[in-house]
Amino acid sequence: KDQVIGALFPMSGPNAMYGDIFGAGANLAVDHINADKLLEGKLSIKYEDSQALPQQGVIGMNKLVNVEGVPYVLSAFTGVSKAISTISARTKTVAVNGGGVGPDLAKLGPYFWNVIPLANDEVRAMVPYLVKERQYKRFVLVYVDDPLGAAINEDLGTTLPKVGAELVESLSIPTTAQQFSGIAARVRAANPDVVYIASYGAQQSQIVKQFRDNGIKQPLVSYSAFSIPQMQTLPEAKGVLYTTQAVDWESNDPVTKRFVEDYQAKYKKMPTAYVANYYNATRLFGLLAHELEAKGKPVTGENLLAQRNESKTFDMVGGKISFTEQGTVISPIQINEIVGDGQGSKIVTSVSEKN
Amino acid sequence: MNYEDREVLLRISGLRKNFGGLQVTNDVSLDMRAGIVTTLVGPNGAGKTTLFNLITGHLKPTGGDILWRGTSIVGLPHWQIARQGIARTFQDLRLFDHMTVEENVLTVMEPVSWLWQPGGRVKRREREDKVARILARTGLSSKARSRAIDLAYAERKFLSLARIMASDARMWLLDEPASGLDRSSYDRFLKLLRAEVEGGVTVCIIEHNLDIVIGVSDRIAFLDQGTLLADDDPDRVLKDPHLAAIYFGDQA
Amino acid sequence: MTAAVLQTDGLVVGYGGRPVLDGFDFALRPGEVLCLIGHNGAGKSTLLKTLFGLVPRQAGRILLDGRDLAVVQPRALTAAGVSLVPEGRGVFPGLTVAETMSMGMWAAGIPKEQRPQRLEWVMSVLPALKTFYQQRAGTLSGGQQQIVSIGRALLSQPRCLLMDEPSIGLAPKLFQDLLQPIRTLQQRTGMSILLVEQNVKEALKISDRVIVMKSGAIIREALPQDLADNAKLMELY
Amino acid sequence: MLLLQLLINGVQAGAMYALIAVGFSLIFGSTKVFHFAHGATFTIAAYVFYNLYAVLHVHWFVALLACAAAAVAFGVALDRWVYAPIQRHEGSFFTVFVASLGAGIVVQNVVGMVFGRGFVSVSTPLSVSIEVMPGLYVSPLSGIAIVCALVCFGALQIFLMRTHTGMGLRALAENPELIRVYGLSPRRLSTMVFALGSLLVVPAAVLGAASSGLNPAVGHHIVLVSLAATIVGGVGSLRGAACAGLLLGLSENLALMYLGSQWSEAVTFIVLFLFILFRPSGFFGRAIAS
Amino acid sequence: MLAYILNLVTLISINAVLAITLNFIMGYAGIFSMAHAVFFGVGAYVAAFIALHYTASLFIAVPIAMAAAGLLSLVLALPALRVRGEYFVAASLGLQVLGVTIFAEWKSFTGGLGGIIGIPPADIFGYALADPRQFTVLAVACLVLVIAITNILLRSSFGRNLKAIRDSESAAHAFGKNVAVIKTLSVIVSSALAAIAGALYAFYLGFINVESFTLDTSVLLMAMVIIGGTGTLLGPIVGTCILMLLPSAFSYMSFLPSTEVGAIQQIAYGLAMVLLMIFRPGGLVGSSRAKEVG
Ligand SMILES: Nc1ncnc2c1ncn2[C@@H]1O[C@H](COP(=O)(O)OP(=O)(O)OP(=O)(O)O)[C@@H](O)[C@H]1O
Ligand SMILES: Nc1ncnc2c1ncn2[C@@H]1O[C@H](COP(=O)(O)OP(=O)(O)OP(=O)(O)O)[C@@H](O)[C@H]1O
Ligand SMILES: [Mg+2]
Ligand SMILES: [Mg+2]
Repeated sequence: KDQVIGALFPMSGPNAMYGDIFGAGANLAVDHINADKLLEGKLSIKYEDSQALPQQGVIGMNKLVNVEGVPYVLSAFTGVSKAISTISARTKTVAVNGGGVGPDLAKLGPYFWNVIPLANDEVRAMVPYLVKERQYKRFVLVYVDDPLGAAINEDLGTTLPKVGAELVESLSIPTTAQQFSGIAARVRAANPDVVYIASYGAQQSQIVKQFRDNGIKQPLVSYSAFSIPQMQTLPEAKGVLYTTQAVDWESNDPVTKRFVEDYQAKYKKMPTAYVANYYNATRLFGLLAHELEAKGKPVTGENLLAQRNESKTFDMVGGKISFTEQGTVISPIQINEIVGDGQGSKIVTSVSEKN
Repeated sequence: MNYEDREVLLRISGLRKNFGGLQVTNDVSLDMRAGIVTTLVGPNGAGKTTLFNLITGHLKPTGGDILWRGTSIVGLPHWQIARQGIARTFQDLRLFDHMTVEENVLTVMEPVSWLWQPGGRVKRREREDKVARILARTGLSSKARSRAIDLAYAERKFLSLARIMASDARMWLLDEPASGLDRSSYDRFLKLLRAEVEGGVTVCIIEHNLDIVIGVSDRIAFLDQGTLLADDDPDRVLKDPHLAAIYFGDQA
Repeated sequence: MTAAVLQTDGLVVGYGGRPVLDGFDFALRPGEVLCLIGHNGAGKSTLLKTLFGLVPRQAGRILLDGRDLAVVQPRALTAAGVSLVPEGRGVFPGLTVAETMSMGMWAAGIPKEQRPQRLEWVMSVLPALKTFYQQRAGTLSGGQQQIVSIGRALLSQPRCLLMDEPSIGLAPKLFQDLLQPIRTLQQRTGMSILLVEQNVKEALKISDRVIVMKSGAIIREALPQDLADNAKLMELY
Repeated sequence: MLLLQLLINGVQAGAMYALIAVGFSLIFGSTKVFHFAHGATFTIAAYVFYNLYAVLHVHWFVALLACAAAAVAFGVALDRWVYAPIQRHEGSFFTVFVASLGAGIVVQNVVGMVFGRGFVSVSTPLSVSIEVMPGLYVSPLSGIAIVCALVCFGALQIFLMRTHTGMGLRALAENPELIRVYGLSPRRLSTMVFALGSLLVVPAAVLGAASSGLNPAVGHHIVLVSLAATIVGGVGSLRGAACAGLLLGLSENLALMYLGSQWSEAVTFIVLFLFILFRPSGFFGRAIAS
Repeated sequence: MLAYILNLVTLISINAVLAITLNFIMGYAGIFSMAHAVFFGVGAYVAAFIALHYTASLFIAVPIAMAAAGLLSLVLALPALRVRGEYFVAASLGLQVLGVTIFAEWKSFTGGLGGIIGIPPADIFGYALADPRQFTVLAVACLVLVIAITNILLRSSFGRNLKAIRDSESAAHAFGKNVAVIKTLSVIVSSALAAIAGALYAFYLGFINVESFTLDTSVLLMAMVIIGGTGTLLGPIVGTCILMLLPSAFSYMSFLPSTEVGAIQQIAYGLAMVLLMIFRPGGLVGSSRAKEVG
């Protein structure tokens, strides 16, 4: 019997480029699963456009659950994920997030899983490195005014004093802002050692470009949102450090190798962590459904959850992964540096999860 | 009844208005007595429309006073002045263009600015009957359900009259109500106005058409450059050679 | 006989429902003052607007100097020396009288050097203009606006003047004082005037010919003398 | 120093807003068309310039000309084929507004489909700021923006004041039907206004593409600001719109002294709101209070 | 499938309430508000706050939400009394932007962009409406109620007063209408009724955040009213149905590239607005010359 899973990605509006990136990962996984005949039937994905907006997300989710009857939905964006979590819990449909990193995503009930480490993990990996290895003491944070930004602001505020650094200023920006010369002036006035940027999407590149244009020479750092192509190719972004979950693209582990090679063959560039996440999220379904089919159980959300708790670890891109009880992936974090000139990033160091 | 014996409804005393340096109303004192038709005449820009605007509160006077049955109405918002019983028409009509003829008249009868009108069904029925009567008298019955904007010129003029009839006001201020009407229409208009005056309304009318002035006036007030030059019986005003020279020309 | 300045032939005009003018034929001869009278709603304004191209015709021909106009455009007519005093307030409330006049001359294509002289002439015909020359038209009294509107149309000293109820809102003396100079100008320059009026008594004094309209058709054509003393005819329309 | 820097930033932003607002105000003031798609004109102009100059490496002057042509063509086409037919059957102010809004949405998405939805920017050495004083950075672009605004504005003023067209445009706003009685063509005037108003967007679009970058949704903010500036400046007053653009640019940047930047748009609209309540006629406009 | 349809019906009902209340001031009072989403939001946030902290009872939460929105609408009435037309549009735009900023910044009350999650289902006399089917019935009932209220008002003297003011404010004054009171009342009524939709929305989704109450929502609502037909009875409802169903219809067209569906849909929606205004300016329901229903 053929299997269908759902995906709620932004495919129009300012965040549409994420939809393309996420979809590339998920589609590659589908190709692999079907090629391997991992499932009895064919696997396919039904896409719905969330526009990264909660209301559209809820409409799309309802359609996926009630019309298509999918047991498993790929979700993205903190706002959308939170909005659909109620439906997911009520209808016992698994929702898997591989893009949003708001820390509250960890607390959305048993049917809401994250295959991406959340922002607080990334901050805790980045700060010690910057303070100890690079001797940065004065931090300025520029954060987008949403739950994610607020969480990073809070995390930096608490972790920096512990390692002997300080957050001299945190400047919030609205999600739609385009013009940052004023913010740049305030950053300069604060005279930091390093500037942490917590934004996403198109906005990040504008921030970086305008900061550099407006005379900010200090190093810039960020979290996994920087792993989009626009950032990697932006000349001004050269030297920017950012965290992602640790994926060793060079690894000889067969899953990773195949993923990287096929992705490169198809898109002529290196994959990013986002691509890997949605590959993993889709692959996770394949693995769980395979187990269930083997047992002769129907592939429902309830059974998928039970199976995940039973299997515990999974062979994924980047190695074996496991989940916390709340359903968030446990993953090592790495720090990357943007090489610039469209050459992507190089890994600076890798920090493994302590818990 | 003698002119002097009639009650003074509206007393204008020493009224002044200027726009910038221009003195448009210059110390005008004028009484309008119950049941009398006063015609305001005067050259263009004499300040006739301005006088109406001052009475109805559309403009605030620079000085002087306006008394309605003994109490001053200067400074009241214009809707309050209207509710005391002073209604007007406009030189450019200002009908409620997108409402039906019937609604135009009906809404004038519903003074309460609240979500509903007191009195319930009975009152409502009464109002509707009255609308029908007024429309019949102004010859608009057949157009009751047309929008005001779709009416022909003369019909629009009559609707503006129907609206003021519905307002139950004691004092009517009519600004060139008959201009542009053809002969038969203005005869009809005069007849209607006369009947209303018999019925107890007091009228002040601005008019340039001498046939109408002669046909309708009990009294003529003559304004020129903001100053009241005469306020007297029609015969005497029309015969005044000085006024003829500045206004009537060789017609009177 | 020379061709009529403006002529219609089987003109049909309507606003959706029954046509207001249905097969209307008339001619305005060179150098005459033609007075058009009739009931409210007879279609007088409609005729003027159609002649000037403001209302599209459904059928029929309009001829200017004997030439058939394929499209009737106000711009072209203005250039050809036709000018219209519209019914109602023909002024822009936001422009001052001075601006209105200056724009009017520009639109009519009067050469720069002639403009002061034209203005002076209009001021002599309508002396009232001077008193409110710098005022915004929106603050003028009804009659003053009408004066401005007439003044604007006269400025270009048109070959053919169409006037729609110019007397509305004007003091009787002023209207009389206005008609004489227009008549003088007309006789001097041979201008043709089509005058629509309810104020028949005054209008007839300067007219050469009268047309009485009823429900979109001409019911009578006469000389002013015939009508002036015929009180009955007054009642006819 | 921060204050000074923000002031300078404010003047630069203000110059760009002023240019856009003057165009919007010109169009709105004379045709009463609430040209919400003015933002779309900006987007189109900016993307044309970006693609020619930064992608196809056409000479900047040629790119500029093409960009101006595109902006004018879009503005005039919209007027001809969208607004004119609507106005022909006495479309209300709001009918036109909705159509304009729709056109804006179409453009934003078409641009997104054709040129991609990501952020792009024209990289030029001109956008790199120079430290003119210790801690005070000014980019050559801000100088260019200010000069552009002054030049365009001066030229426009001369054009409108010295010619009768200016009066014609004001008259057009009040009564297009009567314009015809005077023997002018409202359509021609309107076409001219749209061409002129759209042309004014061009310098701002090019400068914007270089200084703060582009995405298909960039027009949205632009049109909101020009709308606010038009009202604050007083409808029909170009001088007012220009000053208001400057004021909004300044207030938006100075607000950063004390507030987060998420308040900057709100500050713009608080200024607007106060103007409407206490000085509804704007800086120089006439009273329009009912 | 049924659940999907019920979901759509519920959302359509909620949006129709908004469109109808917007039409109330737009089509009849001539007040073109671009801030309708703010009152929608106030209704939603207040209802959510009460449901989370006090009681989920519909008969307590909804009236309080209505009162709050009605009270706040006085801010909108203020400029409405002073200026008209395009100026008011700008003022309401300003209010909309301010409203969104406050929704996003007042985190203790609104949760900012993160929003409020876990709003309990509405209850009626202690009976919780957790089943979507029951909720659909509730939403439709509210829609019917709002239609009835607005209709009764519009057919009454109040409706005539509104139209009179719209057509000629000075004439309305001259016949003793207190224009200030009438306009203020109409804004209050419209906003308070819009708050019903807000409360329903909060209870239905169990989640609200500022993104649902932005300018885009106001624009969408306006488009619903205008596409359907301003100043008509059925117009706003028809408009709502079309604009709500359009996205669903597109997602069924499988031949469209899925990543472009969103953009194509937006283009279709923008194009529809343009073409409709050119060829049917009165809206789909209104006659081509925008006729009123009295
Ligand atoms: N707002 C204003 N600003 C300046 N002057 C004004 C204003 N309103 C009216 N006026 C002037 O006041 C004078 C009187 O105008 P008003 O309208 O009262 O005249 P009127 O007697 O009604 O004339 P008409 O018979 O022509 O209608 C006119 O000269 C007019 O220009
Ligand atoms: N814009 C319009 N739409 C529909 N009908 C119109 C329009 N304008 C005029 N009419 C109708 O056309 C007919 C003729 O109108 P017109 O204005 O030409 O009459 P008129 O002879 O000028 O009358 P008046 O003496 O009242 O000015 C009338 O019945 C009128 O209702
Ligand atoms: Mg007057
Ligand atoms: Mg006429």
